Amino acid sequence: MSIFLDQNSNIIVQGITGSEGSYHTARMLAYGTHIVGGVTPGKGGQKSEHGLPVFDTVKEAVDVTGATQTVIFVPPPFAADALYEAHEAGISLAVCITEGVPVHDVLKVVGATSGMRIIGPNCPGLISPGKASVGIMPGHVFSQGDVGLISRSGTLTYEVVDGLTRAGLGQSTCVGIGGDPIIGTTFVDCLREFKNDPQTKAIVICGEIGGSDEEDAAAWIGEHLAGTPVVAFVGGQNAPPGKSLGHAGAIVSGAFGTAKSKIEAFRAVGVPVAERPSQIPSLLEKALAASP
Amino acid sequence: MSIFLDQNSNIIVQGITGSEGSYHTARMLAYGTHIVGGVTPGKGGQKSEHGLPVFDTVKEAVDVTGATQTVIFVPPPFAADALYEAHEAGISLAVCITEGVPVHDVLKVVGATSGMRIIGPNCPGLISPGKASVGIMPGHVFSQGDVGLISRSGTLTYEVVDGLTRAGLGQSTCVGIGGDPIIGTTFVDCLREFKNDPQTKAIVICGEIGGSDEEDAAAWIGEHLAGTPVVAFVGGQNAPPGKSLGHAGAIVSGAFGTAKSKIEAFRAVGVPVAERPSQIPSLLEKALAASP
Amino acid sequence: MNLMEYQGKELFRRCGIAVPRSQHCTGPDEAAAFVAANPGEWVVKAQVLMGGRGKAGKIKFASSAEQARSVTREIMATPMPPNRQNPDGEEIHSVLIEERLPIAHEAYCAITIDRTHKRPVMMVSGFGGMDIEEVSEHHPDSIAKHFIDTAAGYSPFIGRELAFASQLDVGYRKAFPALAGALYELFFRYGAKLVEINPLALTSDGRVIASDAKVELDDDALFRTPEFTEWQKALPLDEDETLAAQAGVGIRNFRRFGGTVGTMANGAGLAMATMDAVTNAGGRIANFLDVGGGANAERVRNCYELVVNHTSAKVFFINIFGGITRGDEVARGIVTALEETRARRVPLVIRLTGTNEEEGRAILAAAGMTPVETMDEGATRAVEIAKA
Amino acid sequence: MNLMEYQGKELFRRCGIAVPRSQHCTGPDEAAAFVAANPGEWVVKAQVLMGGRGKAGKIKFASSAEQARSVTREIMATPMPPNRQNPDGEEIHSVLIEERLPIAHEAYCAITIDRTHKRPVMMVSGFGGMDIEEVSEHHPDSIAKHFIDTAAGYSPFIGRELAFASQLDVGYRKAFPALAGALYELFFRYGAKLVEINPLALTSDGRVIASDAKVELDDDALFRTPEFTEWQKALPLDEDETLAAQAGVGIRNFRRFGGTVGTMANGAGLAMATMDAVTNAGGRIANFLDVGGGANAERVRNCYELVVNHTSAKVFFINIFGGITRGDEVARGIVTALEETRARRVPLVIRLTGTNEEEGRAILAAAGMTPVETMDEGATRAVEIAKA
Repeated sequence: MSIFLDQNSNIIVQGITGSEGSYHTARMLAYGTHIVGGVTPGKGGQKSEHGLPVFDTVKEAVDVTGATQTVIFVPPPFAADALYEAHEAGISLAVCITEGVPVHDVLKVVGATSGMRIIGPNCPGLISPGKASVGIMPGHVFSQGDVGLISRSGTLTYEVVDGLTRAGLGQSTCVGIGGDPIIGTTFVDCLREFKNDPQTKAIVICGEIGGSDEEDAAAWIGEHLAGTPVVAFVGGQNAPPGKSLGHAGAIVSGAFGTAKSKIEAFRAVGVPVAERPSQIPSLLEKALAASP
Repeated sequence: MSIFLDQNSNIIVQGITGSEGSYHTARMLAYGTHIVGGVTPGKGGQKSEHGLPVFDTVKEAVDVTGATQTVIFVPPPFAADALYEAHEAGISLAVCITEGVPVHDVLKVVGATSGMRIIGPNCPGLISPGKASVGIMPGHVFSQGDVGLISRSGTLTYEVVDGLTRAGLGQSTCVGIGGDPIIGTTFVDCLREFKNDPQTKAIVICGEIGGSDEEDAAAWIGEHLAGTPVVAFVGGQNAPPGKSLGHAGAIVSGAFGTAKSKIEAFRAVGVPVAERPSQIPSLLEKALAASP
Repeated sequence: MNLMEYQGKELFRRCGIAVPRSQHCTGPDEAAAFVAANPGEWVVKAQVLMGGRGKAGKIKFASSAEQARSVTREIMATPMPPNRQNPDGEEIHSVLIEERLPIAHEAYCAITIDRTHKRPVMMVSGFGGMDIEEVSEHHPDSIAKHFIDTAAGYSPFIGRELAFASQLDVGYRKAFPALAGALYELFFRYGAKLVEINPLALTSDGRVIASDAKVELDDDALFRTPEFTEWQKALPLDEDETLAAQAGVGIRNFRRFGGTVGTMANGAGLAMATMDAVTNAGGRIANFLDVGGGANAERVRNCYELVVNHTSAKVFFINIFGGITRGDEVARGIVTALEETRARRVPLVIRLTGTNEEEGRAILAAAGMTPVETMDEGATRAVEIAKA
Repeated sequence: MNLMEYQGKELFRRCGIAVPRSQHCTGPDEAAAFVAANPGEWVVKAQVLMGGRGKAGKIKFASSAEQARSVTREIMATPMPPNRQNPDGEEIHSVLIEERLPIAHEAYCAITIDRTHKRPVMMVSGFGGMDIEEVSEHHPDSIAKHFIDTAAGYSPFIGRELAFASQLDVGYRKAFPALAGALYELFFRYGAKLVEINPLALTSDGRVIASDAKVELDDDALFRTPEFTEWQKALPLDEDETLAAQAGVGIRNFRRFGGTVGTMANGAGLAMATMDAVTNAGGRIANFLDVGGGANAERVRNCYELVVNHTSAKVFFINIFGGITRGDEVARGIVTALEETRARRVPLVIRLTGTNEEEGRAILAAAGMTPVETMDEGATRAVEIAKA
């Protein structure tokens, strides 16, 4: 098992004939992902350079291929439209790679597409190693195993996974949830899935300063994941403080959002926090050894 | 039993200090309805002329009184606001008496208040005779019994009920669903509830020309209510045809909407259609006698 | 409130929907002056609310000032002939002089409200410029529909899906999603019940232009756009609507039929049932009149005078079942009307029950009137009097 | 994009939010001329993005032209002093001359985006005009919040609930729900990440007026309002932001710290981790630099020059983990940068892995460069070189 994605997931690519879409489709196919077609309005009836059928609309693609998942490579002004289209066509999981989507677009689309899980936007996608990869992650650093990984960052994820793989700690599913203020799927959403996944025996959380997702995740772990080995990392301890205008953000987040707050929240529920990514494998091995 | 409403329903009145709100609150209380308070912004902390507590917000009213239902007597520009407020405060059933609410307001509010049943707008409310009355129906014409009644009209409902009561055919619940193009609760919604209500043994549907609610109801009856005695009436057989602009309405409704289409739809599923309201009681008695 | 083509196109313009260059003219001289100042190929279109202008010869071409003058005079000389939807026909008070487009294709696009889905529905057909109801009947599949989720609103994929599904000519494809979005924006911003473009023209030089505009605004939402009250004044009310407005009831609450039994009831449902009852009793209806909910004494008096003064009624059947309308107020209105009115007297048949019926009956009794018990009884009595 | 007060108030005006009468002036003479032409009681407010103007003496009164001239000169003479949030302080390029309001009460109202609820949150406090963060810390209950359902949007009950819950003075009550609605409309129409009014003044004559305006627009949504590009030009970028923009990366992607180890990585997360690694290895960071996703050769070259020319780096640690960024492109960028640049040379430590890493490494090898294997190794090597 794995979460969200496996070798049987039927996936389409929105924006398959664009340069990024086309390039990464080839890489996903090379990884063995079951891509069944793509969508580019106006190019319906053609074949993509990978030999996949191209459709004018997601609806048509879903009707013909039976796809249930989509990965979106379209420019930022069109990303919300692509998500609405996927939702109306009955897609159950949409991975939005696009960076720079207006935050109000995301707010609205997240609020109006209930029933469809959105991963991202501005995320590297997800991968269930050995089964399928959806997005832009470099497949060769991953290896199949029983560690679930969730990360707000893209490249940092690869860094962490590379370390896990080198240490012989394979992964069940790695989810890059994205770093934007509003994202479709949070740490807690993923933790909930990992809890129910028999393949996943341990979890790594790669957080960042800002927001309160890490604090929420820590609280959820304290309540629902006692006994499961979890290791966390919080990036940005030496990051410059952002210039801020007004105080609303500070009121909303209160004391949350700093590296200190996040690290303390994890430690309070018994989750060891790595000081650098390279420590994660050994901390995880220790946690696995200590677990019943 | 009855549907939507009984003697245990805790109800608040939005607009309780207005002239209509105040007048009809007195009548609902006189009927025995369990009204627990009202809302008029700026008059929180006062008592209504009926001695009921008045609150500034629905949230406060719900927190203090435990109300789960509301009846709305506010002017048309504020009706949607009242419904949103009820929804956010956790109200489960809202009866909107207000006439003249802009149809786009209703479209939006119906689409954005899932989990709350809206009856109306532009409706006379509902009554479970002998238990409670919410709205503006004249209580004395109703009598308790086992006939469920659903009507798009207000005054025509009273006419029909008056006949039923005189014929000794008491009612379980009578719902005035309202005559606007977009309403929160349709014939089919009510039929579904009546089907599950042990008190209701027979059903009367008072339809009107226009729209396709009656045709939808007939189809639902054919599928789910075989064996239950149902009698229908369709008002407006001699009504002047409305002047219409454009063709979109006709395309949407197709051949639906005429009295002929509705009457045929009912007859096709074995539902007798009264030619005038006064025939309803005898048709119903016949149907009851014929049912197993 | 139904808008004239020129008013609808003004809203189109505001929302960024391309329309032909045009000038609204109220007479032949104005038309001639415009074409004299703007030489070219023009179309002159009667400004009326009803459809069927083309068939009725109310759309003509003009390529000179003189021609503009003569076709405008010709168009305005006679009213629009009656048709099934508008049995009265319609006077023509103005024309729209419009750029003659080099049309390559014609499509159809509309948004209205779907009662069953409780959503706006957007409809597109590649068969435009013709009787779309006929298309709908004979080629229902050629009309693509999308029910729009109001929470999500319009998104360009909807326009794309509709364009592909209705097989719009490829020339429409680039412009259509934005145009459909602008139409939805108009629909919501102005609280429309209908917006319709037929035909939506694709010109031979590749422009997509709204060649006609039908817009129906929600009367209940007009208070949000005070400007529309001015527009409304430019729209023709027919005689029944004018009388209804004068009596203080909704313009759709009153309609005359030429029979001898005047009717009035509270609530449209009961008013329709009252007419049905009179018809069933063998009578001929003089009018439809819904006095409305919560009718006060003054409104009742106005309605009394409306029926007595302006219909062919020989008898007046008043059928009130009180809910929000209180029986005592109605009774007081009837008594006051009889006391104050200078209108002719006709026999009254009154049925008064429901809220405050006892008080109402007492007021009527004090004035020497005895109400009937049921609607059927009232209808029968009224028909008897009318035939006497 | 953070707006100046005068720009924020322009948006307030467009959305119908009452603001004081005012004039934006770029110098003492302009200020004097305005007050000369408009006698009365005025407030002169420095136009800067950072807060704390009052405490810094950058808000002063003027009741004559001469006074306006002198206080404007005084205000503009020195920059805003640094504070915790803006350690650099800020130059003052203009002032806003504004009607002096007879303030009876001050409240606080803001809308921002709540990440946890994934909704806009509207916040109101009866304690306005003071350090609201302190209020939030010590009297959290005095700040009422409402998380707005984006499908339903703003509805007036939200403003009423917030006004009652925050115990706003009764004088605000009538105006507040519409004002809050206008603020929400602004928030959505212009794609704001923050709108804040502090103080929201209740005047002694009963008017409710936005006495200050803080608006942060979403950079990602600026393409929808081309006009804002012009506004942006009126806003000061600090030196780091200017350099970042010149290099073609986001203005928040580059920041200098004065250390000796220059860094560059792809992705903010990896860039932050790279800085952490250098710090952990005992080095001092020269800069933060996220080259962005899908970085092409040209961008890499620009970033190389940015760090080498504009920081105090003695060594440059480039840490690339390819996903959407392709290793071969980055390698080509580095090689080209070294070939073409006229910048000073500093030792490079390169870590290059992920997508197309083999091709990248081959390109580097051909240019005589050998990448390190891991981030920690790279950090350690870079710190060694910097300290050598």
